[in-house]
Amino acid sequence: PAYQAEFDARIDAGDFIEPKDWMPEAYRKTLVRQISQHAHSEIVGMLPEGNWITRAPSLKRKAILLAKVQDEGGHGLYLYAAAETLGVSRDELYEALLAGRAKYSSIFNYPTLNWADIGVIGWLVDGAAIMNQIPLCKCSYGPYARAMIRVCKEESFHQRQGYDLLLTMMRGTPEQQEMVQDAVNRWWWPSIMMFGPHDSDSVHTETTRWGIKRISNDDLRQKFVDATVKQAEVLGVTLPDPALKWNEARGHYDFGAIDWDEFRAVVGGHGQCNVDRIAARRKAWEDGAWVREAAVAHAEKQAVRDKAAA
Amino acid sequence: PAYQAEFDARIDAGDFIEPKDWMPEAYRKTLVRQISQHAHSEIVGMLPEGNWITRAPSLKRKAILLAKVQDEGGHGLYLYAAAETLGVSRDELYEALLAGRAKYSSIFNYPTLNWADIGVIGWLVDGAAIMNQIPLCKCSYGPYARAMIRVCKEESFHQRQGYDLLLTMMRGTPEQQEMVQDAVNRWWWPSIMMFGPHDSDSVHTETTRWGIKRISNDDLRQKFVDATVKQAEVLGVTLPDPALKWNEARGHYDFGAIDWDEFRAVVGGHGQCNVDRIAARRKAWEDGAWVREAAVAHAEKQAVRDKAAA
Amino acid sequence: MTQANSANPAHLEYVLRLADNVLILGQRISEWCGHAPVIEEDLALSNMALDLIGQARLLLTHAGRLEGRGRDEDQLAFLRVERDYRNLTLVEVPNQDFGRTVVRNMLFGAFQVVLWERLTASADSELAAIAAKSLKEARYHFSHAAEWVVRLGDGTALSHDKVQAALDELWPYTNEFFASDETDAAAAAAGIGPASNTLEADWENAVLPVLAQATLVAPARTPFKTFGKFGRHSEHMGHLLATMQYMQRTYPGAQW
Amino acid sequence: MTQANSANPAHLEYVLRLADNVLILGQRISEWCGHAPVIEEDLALSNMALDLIGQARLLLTHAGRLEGRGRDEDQLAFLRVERDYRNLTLVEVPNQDFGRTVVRNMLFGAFQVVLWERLTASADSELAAIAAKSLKEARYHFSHAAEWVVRLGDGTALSHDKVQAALDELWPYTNEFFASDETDAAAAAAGIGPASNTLEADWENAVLPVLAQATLVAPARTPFKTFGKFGRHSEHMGHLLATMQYMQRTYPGAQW
Repeated sequence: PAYQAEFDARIDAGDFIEPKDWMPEAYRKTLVRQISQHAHSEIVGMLPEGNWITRAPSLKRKAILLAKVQDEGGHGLYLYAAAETLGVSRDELYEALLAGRAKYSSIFNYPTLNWADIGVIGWLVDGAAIMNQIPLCKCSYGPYARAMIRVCKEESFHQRQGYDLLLTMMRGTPEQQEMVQDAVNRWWWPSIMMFGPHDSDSVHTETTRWGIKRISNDDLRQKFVDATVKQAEVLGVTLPDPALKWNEARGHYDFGAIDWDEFRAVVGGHGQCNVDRIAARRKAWEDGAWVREAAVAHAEKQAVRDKAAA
Repeated sequence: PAYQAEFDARIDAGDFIEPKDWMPEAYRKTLVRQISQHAHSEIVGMLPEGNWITRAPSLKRKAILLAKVQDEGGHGLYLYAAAETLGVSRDELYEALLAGRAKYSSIFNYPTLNWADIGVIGWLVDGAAIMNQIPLCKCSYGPYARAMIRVCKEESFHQRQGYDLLLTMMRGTPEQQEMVQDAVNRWWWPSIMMFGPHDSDSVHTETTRWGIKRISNDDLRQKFVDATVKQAEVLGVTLPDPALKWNEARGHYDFGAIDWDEFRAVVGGHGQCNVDRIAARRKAWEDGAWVREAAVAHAEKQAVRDKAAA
Repeated sequence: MTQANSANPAHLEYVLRLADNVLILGQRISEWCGHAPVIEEDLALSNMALDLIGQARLLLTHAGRLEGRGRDEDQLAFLRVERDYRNLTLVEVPNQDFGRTVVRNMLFGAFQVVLWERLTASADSELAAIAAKSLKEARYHFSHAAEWVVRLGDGTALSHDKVQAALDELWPYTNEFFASDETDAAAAAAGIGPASNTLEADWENAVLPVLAQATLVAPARTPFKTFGKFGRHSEHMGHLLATMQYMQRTYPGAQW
Repeated sequence: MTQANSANPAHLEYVLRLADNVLILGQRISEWCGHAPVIEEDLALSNMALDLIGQARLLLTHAGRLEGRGRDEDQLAFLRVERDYRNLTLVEVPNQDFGRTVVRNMLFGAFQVVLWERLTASADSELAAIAAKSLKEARYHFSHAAEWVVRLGDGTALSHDKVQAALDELWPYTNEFFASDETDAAAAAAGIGPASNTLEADWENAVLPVLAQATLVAPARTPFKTFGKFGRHSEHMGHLLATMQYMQRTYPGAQW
């Protein structure tokens, strides 16, 4: 109770909560869930883009894509480390992912079908992620906020690279332009859905009070749409929503109704790649078991030898 | 001894020995070794050509190649069946192959590197095989002789198809012509080696007395060279042997010295694909173990049910 | 409403879907050649691939005539971009193990039997002739696969679990079998062939008894959706095409 | 004897061998991305692939200038036919398991360290500069791989056996490292770089202590021969190229 009061006061003052600080169990649990989901998303997110590394059409683009996917793995690592400050182990979190008990961003359950998908993921998916994540740079839990600062900086770089890839393709052949339009058609609505349910249907209201979530789903979504429409015009692609239109009165773009049936299907495990993504990660984990065991065994032997030599 | 005399008499008379007939143990063993090696060669021989099925450049050629590789599997089956008439089981023979105890034709330890290899294998490798096998159609062991008649008929068909593939490529682009020449350069000497060591270095002389081997290695090799040189001219390819020249006096083509070091290296397990070929076959066998076990288990359950129903 | 140079684009589209299904499954099955659990299955699977590729040749040739742009079977088979292939997603997913292969062949084989039966009465006489020939082959493919599904389902505990897992993974892809669109409607209206959504009952009548005999449980229908027959494929398709198209892409214009 | 438009064809050939080694190994290693045994290795292997592709870009650009036909790094990387690639066969064989990957990286990494060290003194100043940069990377790649070889060799009984088996399989491919020809001799004579047959002792000095520490047995030399650096590859190369070249072959002339 005294702790609780101090915690509440720090939250209200906008101070960071640090690992050594007392925190309510629900706060801790919420953070573990959110940070680990975020980490899982980075790790699963390596797969759809990784799918194109071996087929990248130029060495420069192959290098950029490799570096990007590597960054995502790195984000996963910082985020697992941030989660570990809350008293859970990375292996335990990761096993929950592999067992299908933990969630990750549904966007990665859509397939990457042509090279332009790599650009569109940078532009729209990373763009939407950044919108979601910038407020987290000021979230109340210190390690998470600091991880997000680094993540956001790198994501912005990825977003620019994705947009640049698309600009190059749009200046290219008609086939290249068609690929970009096709990719935009497939990724637009899933990107819009990344902001989650409408505020009216949204749960987790405590996250707002605790200073974890600072801006509502619908506000972030609107901000994303407003920013993206102009970029689409510059690119010369059509966003696949006939209802998309500037609303002078609101000072925002109106947009069409979201297909929440699709959203629920994918979140519920029935997206096109849900099974494949987890299967790929599980295969990597199981195939690597003997390697991890050997590393432990060697370290133990080495420790014994070092002791004997000392 | 009485049996032996009868056996010898039948061999001398050119009669077939049949499975129910008495035969010397050494004769039986020699046949098991030779027939099973031949069967193994067909089965391993599916791999180098199979390597190109998924990349065949036209649907017609893909169908021809599939049918050909299927025929090879079929030859493997007849030959294992012929060996089984001698009191060994197919599984036992096959396991000797997978364990590296049994041999197969060394020619299949060379890689297939371009599409023309498929034609050249038909033309040269099947061509050499036919030369070796035609005399076996009259060999003293009935089941083997009958299997060989069928095999030779199909192989001749394959040889013509291979030659036709090459003719088509030689009428094509310069790149296609280069591929054919490259394939001929790589397969010519290994094909020549398919006839085995020179007669002066050859063992297994009993096989001649027993009517298994009817023509010597060098005679068969010469026959092959003589037949092939003209076909090469029609194709417009150069056989990679500067010493190759018509010898008016002998009425045959002379040809250069064979690199017996290479021959011994490949027979001894050090060809480019020895390890890969057996590994591929072993993987198929091991991956299929649960399937074979299930088939047996189901058959047993079914037998029990049929009995109960009867 | 028959034969070449049809003015009806749905007719071409309908035939391409039929063609690409057998083309792509033929490609997948041919990957087995030399790698099956027993030599008899090397032969049986090669034979099935041969049948499918034979069907694909007839159908693509027919599609090329309907299209009227002079493309032959190979130009259609090897030189389209991924978006222009119209096969069901089920046929393009990787083979993985033998159990998964026979489950796919059983699910798809039953669909083909039902479809070819109806197509023998097509107003497109060329298609009707192809259907009559293909129906015999499809019946054999279905019964061969069904026998294996029963053997594996009713075999060992391990084989039962493996084949049930394969069924659970592949079943959702059969949703796409029965998804209809304007192409379907137009083809049905013109008597070219049945709309996909009219085939489900017959298909279940073929499949469910096999599952029962195999002691396998048919999964419930889920909202899982794929779009291969509308030209939106899975991530596997691009890799399959990279291999299948390699020679034609690398040596454009060459004759083989 | 330096810089662009060299009249010496051996110079171009020598540089292409260096370039293709890192290009093709970079391609293989990039296949690991997202599939490694621990995330740290996903990162480490991606990083190694990045280094190798970076080296390949410099070397191919240099080769393009030496060739003088206006081909850039991408035309050389993606638009040659298989016969024109000059990489060692070892770098093109499939990754298979992580143990085999680190054994390859160790065997090849040691070779690269020895080679780059010599090449820092190349009469081709561009090549010398690339060598200086690459040497640092190669040292890291070698030590990273060597540490894993030790961990696995001296880990569990299973890991020991797996990594010894990988070593037995891959070791014969190192025969090709030291096979010399006229290109080598000409390059050595011109001071461009060492002949391959002068590198074996230094390579063994790097590799054998790692094997000893890993409790692994160096296989005996056999007559096994491969010819990748002379343009005759293994059956694996065509499949690798089908994937790697797919986009460039399918959309000729496009800029990316």
